[in-house]
Amino acid sequence: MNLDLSDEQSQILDAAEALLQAEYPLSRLRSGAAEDLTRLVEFGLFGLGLAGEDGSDLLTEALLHARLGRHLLTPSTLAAAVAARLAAQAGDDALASRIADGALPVSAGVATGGDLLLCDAPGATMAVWREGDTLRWGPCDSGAAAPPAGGGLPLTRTPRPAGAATAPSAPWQLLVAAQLLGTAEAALDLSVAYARTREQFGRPIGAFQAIKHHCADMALGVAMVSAQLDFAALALEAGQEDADFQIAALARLAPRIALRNARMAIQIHGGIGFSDEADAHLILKQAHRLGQLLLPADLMALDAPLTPLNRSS
Amino acid sequence: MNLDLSDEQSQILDAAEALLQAEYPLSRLRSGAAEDLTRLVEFGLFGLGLAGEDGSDLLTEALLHARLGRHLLTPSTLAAAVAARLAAQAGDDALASRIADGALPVSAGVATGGDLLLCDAPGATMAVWREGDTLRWGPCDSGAAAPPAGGGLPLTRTPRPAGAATAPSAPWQLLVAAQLLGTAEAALDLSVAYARTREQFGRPIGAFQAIKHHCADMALGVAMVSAQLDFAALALEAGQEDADFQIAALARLAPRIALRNARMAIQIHGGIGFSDEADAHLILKQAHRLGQLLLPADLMALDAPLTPLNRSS
Amino acid sequence: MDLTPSPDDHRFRQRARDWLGANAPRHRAPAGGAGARQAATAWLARCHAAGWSGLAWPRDWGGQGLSADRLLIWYEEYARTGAPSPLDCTFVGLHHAGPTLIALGSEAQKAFHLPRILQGQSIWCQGFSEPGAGSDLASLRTSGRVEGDILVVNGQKIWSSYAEDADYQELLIRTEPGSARHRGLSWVICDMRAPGITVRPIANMAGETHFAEVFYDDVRIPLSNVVGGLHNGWATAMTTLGFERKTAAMALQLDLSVRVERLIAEAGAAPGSALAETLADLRAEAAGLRAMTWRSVLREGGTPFDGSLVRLTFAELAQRVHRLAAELLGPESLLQGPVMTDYFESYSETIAGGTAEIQRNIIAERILGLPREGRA
Amino acid sequence: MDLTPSPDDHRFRQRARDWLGANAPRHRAPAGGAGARQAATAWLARCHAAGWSGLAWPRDWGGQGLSADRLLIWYEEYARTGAPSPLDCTFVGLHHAGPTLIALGSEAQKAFHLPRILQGQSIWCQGFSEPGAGSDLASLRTSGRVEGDILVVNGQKIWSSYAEDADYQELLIRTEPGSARHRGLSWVICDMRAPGITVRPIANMAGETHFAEVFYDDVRIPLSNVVGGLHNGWATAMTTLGFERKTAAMALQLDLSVRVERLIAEAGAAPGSALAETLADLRAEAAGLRAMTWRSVLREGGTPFDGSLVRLTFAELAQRVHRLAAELLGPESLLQGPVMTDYFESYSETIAGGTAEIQRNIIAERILGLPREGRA
Repeated sequence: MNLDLSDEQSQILDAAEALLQAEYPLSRLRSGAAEDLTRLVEFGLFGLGLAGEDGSDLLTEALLHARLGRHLLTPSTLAAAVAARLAAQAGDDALASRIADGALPVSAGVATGGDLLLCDAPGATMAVWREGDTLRWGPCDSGAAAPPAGGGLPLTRTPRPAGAATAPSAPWQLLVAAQLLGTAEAALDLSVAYARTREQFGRPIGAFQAIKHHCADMALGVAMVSAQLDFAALALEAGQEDADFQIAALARLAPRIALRNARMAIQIHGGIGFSDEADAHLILKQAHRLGQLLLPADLMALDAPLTPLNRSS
Repeated sequence: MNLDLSDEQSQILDAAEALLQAEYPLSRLRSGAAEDLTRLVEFGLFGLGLAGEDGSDLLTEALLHARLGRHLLTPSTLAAAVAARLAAQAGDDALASRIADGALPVSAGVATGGDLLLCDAPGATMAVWREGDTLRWGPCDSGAAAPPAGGGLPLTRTPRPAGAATAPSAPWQLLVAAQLLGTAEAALDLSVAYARTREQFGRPIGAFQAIKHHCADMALGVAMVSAQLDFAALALEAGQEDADFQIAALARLAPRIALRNARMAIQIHGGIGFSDEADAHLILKQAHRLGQLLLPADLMALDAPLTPLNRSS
Repeated sequence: MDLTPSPDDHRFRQRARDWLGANAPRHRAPAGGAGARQAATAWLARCHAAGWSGLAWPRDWGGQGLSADRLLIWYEEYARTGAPSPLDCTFVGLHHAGPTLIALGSEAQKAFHLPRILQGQSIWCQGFSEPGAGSDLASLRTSGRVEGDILVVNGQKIWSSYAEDADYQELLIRTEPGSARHRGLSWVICDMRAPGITVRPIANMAGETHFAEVFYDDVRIPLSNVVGGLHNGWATAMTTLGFERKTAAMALQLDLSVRVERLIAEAGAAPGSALAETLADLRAEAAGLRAMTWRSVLREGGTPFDGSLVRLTFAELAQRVHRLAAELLGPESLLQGPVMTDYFESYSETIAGGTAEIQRNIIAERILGLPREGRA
Repeated sequence: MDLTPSPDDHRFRQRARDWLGANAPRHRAPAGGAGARQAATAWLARCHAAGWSGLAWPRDWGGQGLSADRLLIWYEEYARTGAPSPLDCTFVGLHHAGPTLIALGSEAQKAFHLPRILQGQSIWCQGFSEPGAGSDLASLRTSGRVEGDILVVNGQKIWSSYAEDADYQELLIRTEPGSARHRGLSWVICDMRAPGITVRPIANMAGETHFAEVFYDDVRIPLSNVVGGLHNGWATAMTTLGFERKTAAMALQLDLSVRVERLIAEAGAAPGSALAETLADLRAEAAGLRAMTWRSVLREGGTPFDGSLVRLTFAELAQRVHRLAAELLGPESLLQGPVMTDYFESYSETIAGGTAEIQRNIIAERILGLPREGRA
């Protein structure tokens, strides 16, 4: 047993990071342009779950989605990754390929009342969405633009398709949580960089204990979610008994830490932090959006892996 | 309307504080001697609620109990004050006088299973106690010593008297909360004094922001409970409609703040803080004890004084 | 201590309730643009016509001269009615600049400005903060060079609320060249239409543009616009901020209790549920905040820093209340709406006017007497 | 990465489970006094006889030479069984002094001490902290004057666990007169029965006396008792603390998950209740802590400070778990009992071995690279 990245995993992640830094800097989110996933399609991101692909293990895929989360990629990346996997599992290789090749964009969403709210989905014809504590996927009507809270990614409201297929939730939960981890890391990175350079009262604010301890708290959260992500991905991949438990624990931790870190990043940035001009609020809104996509996890209904042994004395 | 202390209130409180500092320093708690309430009886503490006494308003009494709380006085002070008041209200002036004169000690306790746990009551024959969310009072059997958690004040276990009288809870809640406020203040005072003098890394630890902010948090809690105590006491004294609400809010706030401040005091004291040699743990245990005497407050079942006005538009 | 309302207090509360119930706008005003200014000034004019503007101002200057307890009652009824937030474009004039002029202005300044402020005819903005200085007001660098009877102003301000709408600005500048920290500053009335002024709005994270940067390029301001004495601006600014901490803060703090009640009514939490416990915490703390507010207003004495306790309690509680309100929306929280706008805007509570970290330093050093050290 | 257990891993886990289930004491040992030492050494002897002592020690020195993943499995089964806390009087010998001797001791030191430690024949205590120095180990002042082949020790140590029971002490002293900070220290084996040593127990807030102050009055220690080189004690001490942070911490961290499960089983919280939500938070965080523990043990690389992340997470979670356990007792929490003892003792988690504040500084400065400043 070990928890080191394999050389192959490291290479894939490094390549992804290089691509993300070059092609998907946070500054792109201010341009108002639609998210262009072409480069990620070329990278093979949405084919990872398909049979015969290299590096197709869930852990590598989760770690890649954590990187995407760090760059605040559209939730459509989650929808495409999971839909390609579902299509392949349903034996519809053609559909899987079209999704993996980017020919058929898939949107992520959440049901509310009789409608679906779809993130970043102008003209979407297929979606993966949460309905309460169920995950569904399938074709959807293209909907009407709806104003998103706080601006940012376009939001679409469309009638909820009746009789859509349900999908197993575990891989979805894993990847959404991975992206949430990424947002938590982004908040930490942004805060540390700002705290090192921004001066107040003649010193970098990172020299003040209050700011230090905020950053330390963020690092604690990241360390926990990151370790739990490895655990959950490995358990799910290996089909271990405790996989559902590990996923549920992850799904409880990830959104809380992501939101808390984003809040702290805004606070650390001071005045500029609650303006539209720093990136901190973009992280908060992404964490919030991903949190709505995540299914609620009933952690208490599951058996824990480390249960006490009852010995009658 | 005003929230200034009257000259008379100030004089009473100053006199009480002088007495407490002279006669009830925290160091007395290390002697192992039983708490001697004679000087407080002489001060007239337990007769404040009786008709015809000066300074008999609930606010003054509550503020006095906050001072007692600061000096970690035995909960028997609460029991005596409330029992004297109850006896007088029941028309039994003789009983009220015996309690006020210290001739009949009264203990405070809490029911558990078929028993009463009485604080500091060796040989008690009368008690005021909490049974779930009901307050009761009356005679009780003297019980057997039971080992108290973490040492300190003696604890007695005695059978729960059947058919004991119920008592209105509001004055009890007010005075217990007042003593809890006192413990929260004691934790703050002790921490500030320690942080000013204790040096680490060549500076008083109070110069470090982390310690400063802990102390500030403690002060925030004290400020809130203290203001709410005034509000609740005045509302109860004046028989205002919102009295129950104000008491319930107070009863929710006071034990939380008291326990949190005590925890922080231990942390600020470092190594000595979790030893038996600093006073911080005595404050924690007193806050814990008082918290058990407090009736649970169902704040949500009450109407708030500031309800929104519904205007059909 | 006594909080028992007199029969007159009861009558006053009823009168306020009746008038507000009948007159307060039933719909939320537009958040920005001309519509926002129009709504704010219309509401102020309506209040003024009925004798409800300048509540804390002295009668000599057209105010109502209300005592502190009457103000508390008014703002409680104001909150219960859901009347418009006092934090609109009339705020700086009514709660900052006006009271400062009353306290320290010349007769000419008062005679010209006060009636206009009271009736909503002139809008004011604040010009205190600067980029890079953050909460450290004493490090400001915008300069006013004295040339005869004129100040020539150059520099930059930030976080100036409603600067786009404003006719005047309370502007804090360094008028003594080479002076440091609190010395050599002046508080001046700046005409926002003067040549050399450029306003650049800053959108906040809710997408609203209350805030702006203001640039000054050889802006000429008559020396007669100085308030409280040339080079004595620090004292004047502290006077200004003192008003904010009393009457204006009161309105927001009391409003929070009502917001908690609205949340409780809407949430319909099952007894004993985790949500009910969370709401009970908020309710208890809102009650405590209300008691702190009353005490901060109705108790003499204390230190000038005691306000930090109420202010910070309010700020952090307000954020929790708005956060829970947003959470309770569920998926609908993805959509724009007033709850989400309020939630996003609540992030400024622990930052603007001194971060929570600075407030904690102030509490620790100025109230508790812990040793000073650098600040954050 | 791979956490799939091999068939051998499965067999090892089953063997550990079976042995512990059959052999671990069913009753909590006395908390102090001779009974505590007797129980601890008896349990160690039992483990030793069955080949379960010195699990991480190399086989050459009588240990089991278990790999890191096997240690994780062992301590998980250990926790599930509710076997005695490893933090008893055998702890310092097995997890501090023994590994330090194995790494840096002379052959003579190893040959004499290691077998005694392994079998519970000699008890060790720690002598690092000093009054006034708190967590600032580098400021220690207890001195060892070199006189020929003898060190003459004078000074005082504090927070020495089980000093009353101990036969030997790992003692960190300043042997180079006038040296400052990390320089000029030595790590020596101190015979606790040497003349000039006085031990004064310190009761903790639970009423237990694990801790003591130790006074040294011209205590003579042979130079041959120095471990890791004269004046090189800082490096030796860091080696010692490195062991604590790995194997010993692992046992406590994994145990916390099992404690949370016990609490959940006892609480019987109604679904959706506030209590159930609190327990779910603890359960999720305990799962996260377990994952952090595994990763800290099974991942190469990282900085030597990464341990602070796991350590602090454990400390603060442990306190919350014990606090909730105490709360759930209701009125019975007024009475002495193991839950209350554990609760009171948990206060040391965020203090001993570096306060939570210092851990956060370390995380911020050493892991995140924020600028250094004074510490608290």
